[in-house]
Formats: sequence, C-alpha cells, structure tokens
Amino acid sequence: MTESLSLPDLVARIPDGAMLVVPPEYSGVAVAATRTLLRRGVRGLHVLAAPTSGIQTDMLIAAGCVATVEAAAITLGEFGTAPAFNAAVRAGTIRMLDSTCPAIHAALNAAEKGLPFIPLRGLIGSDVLRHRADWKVTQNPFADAPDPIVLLPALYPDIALFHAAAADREGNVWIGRRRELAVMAHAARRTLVTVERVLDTCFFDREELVAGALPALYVDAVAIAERGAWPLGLDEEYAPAAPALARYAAGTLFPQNQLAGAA
Amino acid sequence: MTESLSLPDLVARIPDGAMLVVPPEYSGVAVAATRTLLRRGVRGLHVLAAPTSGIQTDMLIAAGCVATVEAAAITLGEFGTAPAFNAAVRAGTIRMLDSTCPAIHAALNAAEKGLPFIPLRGLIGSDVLRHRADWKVTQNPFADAPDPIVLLPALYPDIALFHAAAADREGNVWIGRRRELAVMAHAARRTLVTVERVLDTCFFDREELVAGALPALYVDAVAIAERGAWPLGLDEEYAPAAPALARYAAGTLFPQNQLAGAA
Amino acid sequence: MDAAVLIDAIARLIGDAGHVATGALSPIPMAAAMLARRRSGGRMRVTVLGSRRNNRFTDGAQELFDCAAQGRIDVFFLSGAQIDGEANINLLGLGDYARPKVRFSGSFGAPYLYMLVPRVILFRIEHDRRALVPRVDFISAPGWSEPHVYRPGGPVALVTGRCVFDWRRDERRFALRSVHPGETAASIRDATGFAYAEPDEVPTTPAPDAALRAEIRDLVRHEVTEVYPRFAEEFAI
Amino acid sequence: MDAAVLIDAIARLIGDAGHVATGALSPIPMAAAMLARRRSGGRMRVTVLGSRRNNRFTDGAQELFDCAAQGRIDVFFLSGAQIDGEANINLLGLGDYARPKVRFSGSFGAPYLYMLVPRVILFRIEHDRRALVPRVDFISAPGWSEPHVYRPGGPVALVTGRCVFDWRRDERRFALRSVHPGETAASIRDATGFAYAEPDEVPTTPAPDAALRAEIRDLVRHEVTEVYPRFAEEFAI
Repeated sequence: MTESLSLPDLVARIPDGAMLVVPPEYSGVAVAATRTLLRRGVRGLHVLAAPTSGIQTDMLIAAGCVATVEAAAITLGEFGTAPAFNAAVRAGTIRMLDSTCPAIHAALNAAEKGLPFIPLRGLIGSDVLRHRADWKVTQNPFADAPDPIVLLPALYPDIALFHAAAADREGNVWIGRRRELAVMAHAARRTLVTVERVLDTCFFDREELVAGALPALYVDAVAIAERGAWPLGLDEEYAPAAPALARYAAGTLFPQNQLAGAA
Repeated sequence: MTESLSLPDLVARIPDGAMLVVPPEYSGVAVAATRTLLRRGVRGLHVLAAPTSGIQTDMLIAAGCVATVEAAAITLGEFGTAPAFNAAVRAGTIRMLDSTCPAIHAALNAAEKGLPFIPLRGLIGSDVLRHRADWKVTQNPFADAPDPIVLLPALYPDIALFHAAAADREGNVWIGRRRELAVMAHAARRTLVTVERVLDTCFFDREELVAGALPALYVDAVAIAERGAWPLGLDEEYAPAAPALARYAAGTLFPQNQLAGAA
Repeated sequence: MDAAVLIDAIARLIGDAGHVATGALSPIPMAAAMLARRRSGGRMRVTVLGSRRNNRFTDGAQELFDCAAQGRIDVFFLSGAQIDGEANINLLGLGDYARPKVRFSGSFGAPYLYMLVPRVILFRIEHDRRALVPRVDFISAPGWSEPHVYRPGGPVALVTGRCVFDWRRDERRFALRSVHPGETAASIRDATGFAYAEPDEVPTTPAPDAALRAEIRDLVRHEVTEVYPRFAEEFAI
Repeated sequence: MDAAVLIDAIARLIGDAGHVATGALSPIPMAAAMLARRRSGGRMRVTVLGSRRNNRFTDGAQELFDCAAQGRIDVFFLSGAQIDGEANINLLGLGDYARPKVRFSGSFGAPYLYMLVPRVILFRIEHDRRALVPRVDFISAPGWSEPHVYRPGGPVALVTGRCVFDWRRDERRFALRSVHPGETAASIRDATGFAYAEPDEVPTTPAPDAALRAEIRDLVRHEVTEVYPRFAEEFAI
C-alpha cells in the first residue's frame, strides 16, 4: 500500500549511501524534497541521473551529500554549466561515472526486466566507453562476422525520487507521457513521489487516463509538496522560474543560502 | 505520413512470406482484415503471436496461408484448442516455433531498441529452450560464479497488424493501456491498423490522451473496419461474441465457410 | 468436486502474501485470491489478468513478466496437462514433440514465471493417472533446477480436485498435505501416477461452513463474474 | 553572424529527409528543420525535443534512442566544445579526464546517436582554433569507425558561424563547401585548427533574400519561440 507522508518523513526514507535515481529537468524534479533532504544532511549518495540532471544534483553536490554521480550530463540547460558539479569534478571530490543517455535508459530497462545486463549499439570508439571499467565489449554471439557490441550491467537504484502533478486516492501517480518515470519506478527498489495534490478519485475509473498512470504498486510513498519542482517547471502546471535559475547558475555554491528557504 | 486505405488495399501491403506480428485475443485483433487477407490467398506467412494468438492464426492456418507459427500459445481461450492449429501441428504441415510470452516480448523489445539480441532469465531446464536452436545459453559475463543465461535473437517482423477503436486525423492510433501494441509497432518494419472509426481530432491536443496514443510515426496505413475484431471483442467497444466463437471452436476447419462472409 | 473447498484451501496457501497474480483461465485461483484479500483486510494486492477492475497494469502485456522479475509478485498459479512427481509441468502436448498425439495451446509464460515467482501454486482439478504422471512428455517448465541456475521461484504446493500436496524442495518430491472430503489416502494413491511422501495420519481439507460458502458466493458474484461470467453456474457456487 | 544564413544552409542540408529530430539547446537547427518541413510541403516529420507541439513521442525519454535504432530518424544534430579534423566531437571537458581544466555538462546521447543516425549535421556557431582543433581532448563520439563496427550513422556536414564543411567519409576529412558572406577561404584557414580539403573555387553560402528572411522570421515566431522564448531577440531574427 502506498503511504501518505509529510515531506520530512518522505525524505527520511532515503538513507546515507543510497543509489538515488532522479529524472531530467523537464520531467518532474522533486526540488522541494531535495532541499529537505540536504537540510537533513544526507551523506554519500550515489546520484543516478536518468539520464541527465541539473540543479537538483548540483544542490546535493554543493551541500556535500554526494559521493558518486552517474549521468549522461549534468547541466542547467540554457543557464549554463552546473557550478558545484563543475567544481567537484575539477577538484576530484566526487566520483564521476560518465555515461550516455541510452546507456542509462538501457541499464534501467534491464533492471526493470530483471536482466543482469543488456547490450547496446553505438559507444564503440567513444572515450565514455573507454573510461567505464564496468562495461564490457563482446562479440555478438549471433553474428558470423566480427561484430563487437557493448554490454551494460543493469542499474538497480535503491530509491527513485520524482515530482508529479497528482496522485489519486489509491496512490496511483499521474505521469502522462513521461514514461521515463515509470521505468525509474519499475527499476528502483523503492519509489518516493512528491505531488502538487492528492485527488479524491481513481485514475483507473476513467479508461482514457489509465495509460498515463503509474500504478500504486510501484509507489511506496507520496508526500504533498506544492510547487515542489520550483524553480524548475512542471508540465501543464507551471513554467521554470528563469530568474531564480539564472541566479542559481550565477551564484554561490551553497544553495542552502539561496534556495533552501525560498519556497 | 499515415495513409488511409480501404481494407483490401491495406491487406495488399502484406506480401507472401511476410513475418506478420499479431496481438493476443484481448488486445485488438484485426479479424476483418484477416478474413480479407485469407480471401486474397496470401501464402507462406510467418505468423508471430505477441505473445499468443487464437482464432486469427487458426483461420490463416485453416486457409493454408501459414508456413511458420511462433507463439507462446495458440488458443481459443475458454472455447478450447484451436482446431486448425492443432491439426497442422499434429500433421507437421506448419513449422512451429514454440516460445514463451516473455521471450517474445523481450525479442520484440530488442528489435524496438535495435539490439541484435537480449538476455532473459528463466527458461533453463525447459524443453521450450531445448527445441530452440536459434536461442543460446551463455555464461553471464558479469558474474564470477557459474550463472547460465539465455540469449534471444531480436525479432524484426515485416508487418504488424492490429485493430483499435480509433485513429485521429493525423493517423495517431488510440491504444490506451495496450502498450504491447506499441512494442509491436516499434519493432515492425511496417504497421497496418484497422479501426472502428477515424476521428476528426488530434489526440495530442488533449494532454490526458497523449499517453494512450501510438504516434502516426509508427503507423503506415489505417483502414476503417467496423466491428473489425468480431467475433473477438474490443475494449470499451464490444464484448466477444461467445456463440460465434463456440461455433468456430466446434466447427469445420475451413473458416471461409464459417466466418469469411459473416460480417 | 466442491469448488468452495478448493477456493478455501488455495486461499489458505496464499496466506498473507503481499501481491498475488492469476493468469488466464483461472477462475478458482482468482476466487481464492479474492478470499485471501478479504482475509487480509484489503491489504493484499491481487492482479487478475483479463480483469479491468482487478488489474492495475498500465505497461502492456509484458508488465506481468517484468513485475515478476522485479520480485513484486509473491504468488502465481500454474497448471499442466501433465504434472509429474518432480513438479515438472507440461502445457504443450502429448507424445513426440515433432509429431504429437495431442497438442495443447502452448507453454504461455510458464518457462519464466515458474522460475521467478517465489511461491507458485500448481492447480489442476482433474486428478488421475493421465494428469499426474511419472514423467511429463514435455517439460514446459521444470519443477527444480541445479543450484547454479538463477531461480528465485518455484512450486510450493499442488492443489487438485482430490487433495493438496506440499512441495518439498529439499526432497524434490510432493508430500500429501490433506485429502478433500470424500477422499482417502488410498484413493489418492490410486489416482496418482507419481510417488510422493505420505504422512501416517492424513488430515482432511477443511470443508467451508455455510457462512464461508456465502462469503465465497458473494466474492464470485461480485468479482469473478467480471472475468468468468459462466463460472458461478459451471461450478454451482 | 547572420542566423538566417545558417538556418537556410542547414535547411538545404536537411533536403528531403523523411524525419528530422533536434536535441537540447538547438534553436538554429530547430528553425532550419521548420524551414525544411515547410519546403517539403509539410510532408517532412520534425521532432523537437523539449517541444510539445513538435514532438509526438509518447514512450518517454528513451523513445528518441529507440526510434533512431529503428532507422526512423534520418537527420539529427550534434555539436562539440571541440570538433577535430576526423569529425570526433568532445562534449565533456578539456585537459586530463580525471582532473579536467574545464568540465562541460557531458556527452548526452552523442556516443549513440552519432553512430546510428544516418545523417548527422554537426553544428557549432563559434569557429576558431579553440573549437576546431587538431585532436579533441576527449572523444565523446568518434567521427568514423572501423569497418567491422556496426555504424549505420555518422556525420555528413559541419556548419559553423563562418562556413559549411562537407564530411568526406572515404577520405576521413572535411572539405570546405562554402564560406558565409564576409568570409574567405583564407579567413577559414586562419580560424580552423584542423586540416581539410579545399576546392580551387570556394563558393559563398547563399544569403537569404528579404522574402526568405520574412519566412524564417515567421517560423521562428510561430514555432521556435515555444521552445526557445529568447531566441528571436538573441539572434536578432
């Protein structure tokens, strides 16, 4: 059964050292939960961006919560590079596992399907591959001619964390066309979701809504966080707050001062 | 661009010898198109059930259209075994590739992702595996201890054929929660869809419908076939016609006599 | 055969599982899952393939298999045209594979789910020497695997129209747990084609009282009928 | 830099492709795709990541990559903080990998899409010896691959703020195709850190006339602004 929790109780489910999978900036980022989490002083997180991340990961790095980042990119998009991420990589204070979008998607698909590994085309000749000791290149066993292909180990996150517009009374979460959120939730051992609101309905009562619902089966707990993605945007709800994002990109590396109390 | 065709013109796109992927009986079977196809006298089909099939494959076998069937099961469900299928297997007049549901899903997922193969758990010790010379058992290259795992070659169907309630004016097709239809369409080189009706709207204009739409990008042609799944049912549209199905199950092996003119 | 006995017996085997799923053509397991869910106070999750009301999957036909691989399904049901004493099941055909004497529909998801779902309950109403055989003609899915084979799942019990067997994994054989009312240890031996362990005293499977029968009837009418409209008449529930 | 020249030049490179996709932070490629679509009479399919109006994907963030692997995307755009004469691109950082002098955001989907999309157009406005280098510090994605490597895709051209290069796959080098108005063969040589083929006569990239500029302005206002609200001012279109 999906639990209804307060925001602090929700993030209390994220232990030190957890592998935490988070969505890209356009897909429902739980920024309010992230502020609560870094205020709590979580340590040693392995942040898996699925497949990219921005201000969320940067805030966690700035607050010293992160040991490892795995991502295809950490970027503030049109607002430029992520300052804490950039400094941490240059200083060598985080372990960086550089990846590529389809590799992260595929490794989560593998976890979703209980596969220990999954092949992926491309990548051969890229230095991204060269620096990944955990990936293997093998001969395609179905080919007669030489045909090298990359094998990726599945990624099983401990926790998936994201923000969505609404949950219903059963704990089903509306994700619409953001199916990358379903893959994250399927792959992760636990899924924590913040929402703008909880509706006193059931998405399964209206067949036209069913395809856009993430079933409660995959949702361990929900907390209400109004404007919980701010200063990022949320589909159909609110646009990104460009001034706040620009301030963040230009500002100090200690987002507690800048964002923690701003909501 | 998705083409609008008549039913005969739609099935004219299915050449002799094609690998034709079809959905299970609950998921929108293009029975009217199948009748038109068998009347045309198509030959040598490789029918891939994704992952099971029933009256559709049985009718095609009875009419002599089928060289190979790949399926986890061919069944008329509560109406019993599929008579033409059963006779053909016993007589050895079709080549039968026995499979299992998740293997067919996985092999189509592999095609959808452009992977030459995909691993799958389970299967080891099953005679289904023993009779599949095209599947391989390999050591999991990420495990230190012995850990055999099955590798399946991707399945790239030539044609996906199914029936749905509606297409919109762009050729987007409403599949709702029947996402196995999206996998089929992604994996197949061409996708042909029959629908109850074409709506003068666009599913993408209503965000709550988007998640249930198969984009026109994957739909090569649409034809209107009212009650096109009959005597099978179609979600929210009509229930299976139990008397007709029972007649089929009990009846002759020549469904032309029985069903071809019945719609 | 008294369907209520089977429904109650299977519900007891389900116990306090977190998530039970039932597959195609499984009205009695479905009814049992509904009963077990009621006994859990509604906390148990039940997924009925073919149902709209009792099915929350939104990711297509592959979701059952993904969900099982994720360890999110605790109990599933499988059957067999033949089941043997090593818990191998045959859903495919009788006789030679290339030219079978009898061909059934196929193995469905059994070669996978039998390996991955922790507690698979085998269920087959017909209990005779044609169904319960020394050795299946075709192994759709094996009852046990070598230790190096990845297999978090497997059988826990076999319920038939005559009795309940437990599966003893360490011994790789079934053990008679209880005989349904009207059966005896001897009648089970007569009807069973494979060897199994038998206790000195064989209990009788409890027969539901009137209140439980009413509860089952109510569940069948309100839930099972959605998926299996003819079940209530067919099994005189 | 005259954005309309680039938009028109890229639209010509797109030609009559069936399906063009543009990725993150790509307003000029997006405008070019819109122009190419208009020139196709609307038959061309354009997928703009980040757009709602020009994006028909419904299968999540992985759909772009699946769609490319299926061969359903003909043209895509990539860039690089560094691009070298072998068409290798670097989106990751400068200097030593473990302790970079400058770190960029990362390689995104380039290590995959550069290998799979048949016609990748490289685009980078800045054209100087820091951007166009003899050898990239980090190969996010390689410009070419050994023949036994599965690679249906790769570069076809490099468009900068100064010129258009064709990629000559057989020669594994760029060839100057045209210089934008105001540039010369010599100014390109000066600004380029890698060697490339140069024809005896170097044409000038066509400059859009007033009608074409109006058409581009209209497309930018009606389509590009949805995704890139500040683009019109920024590039004075």
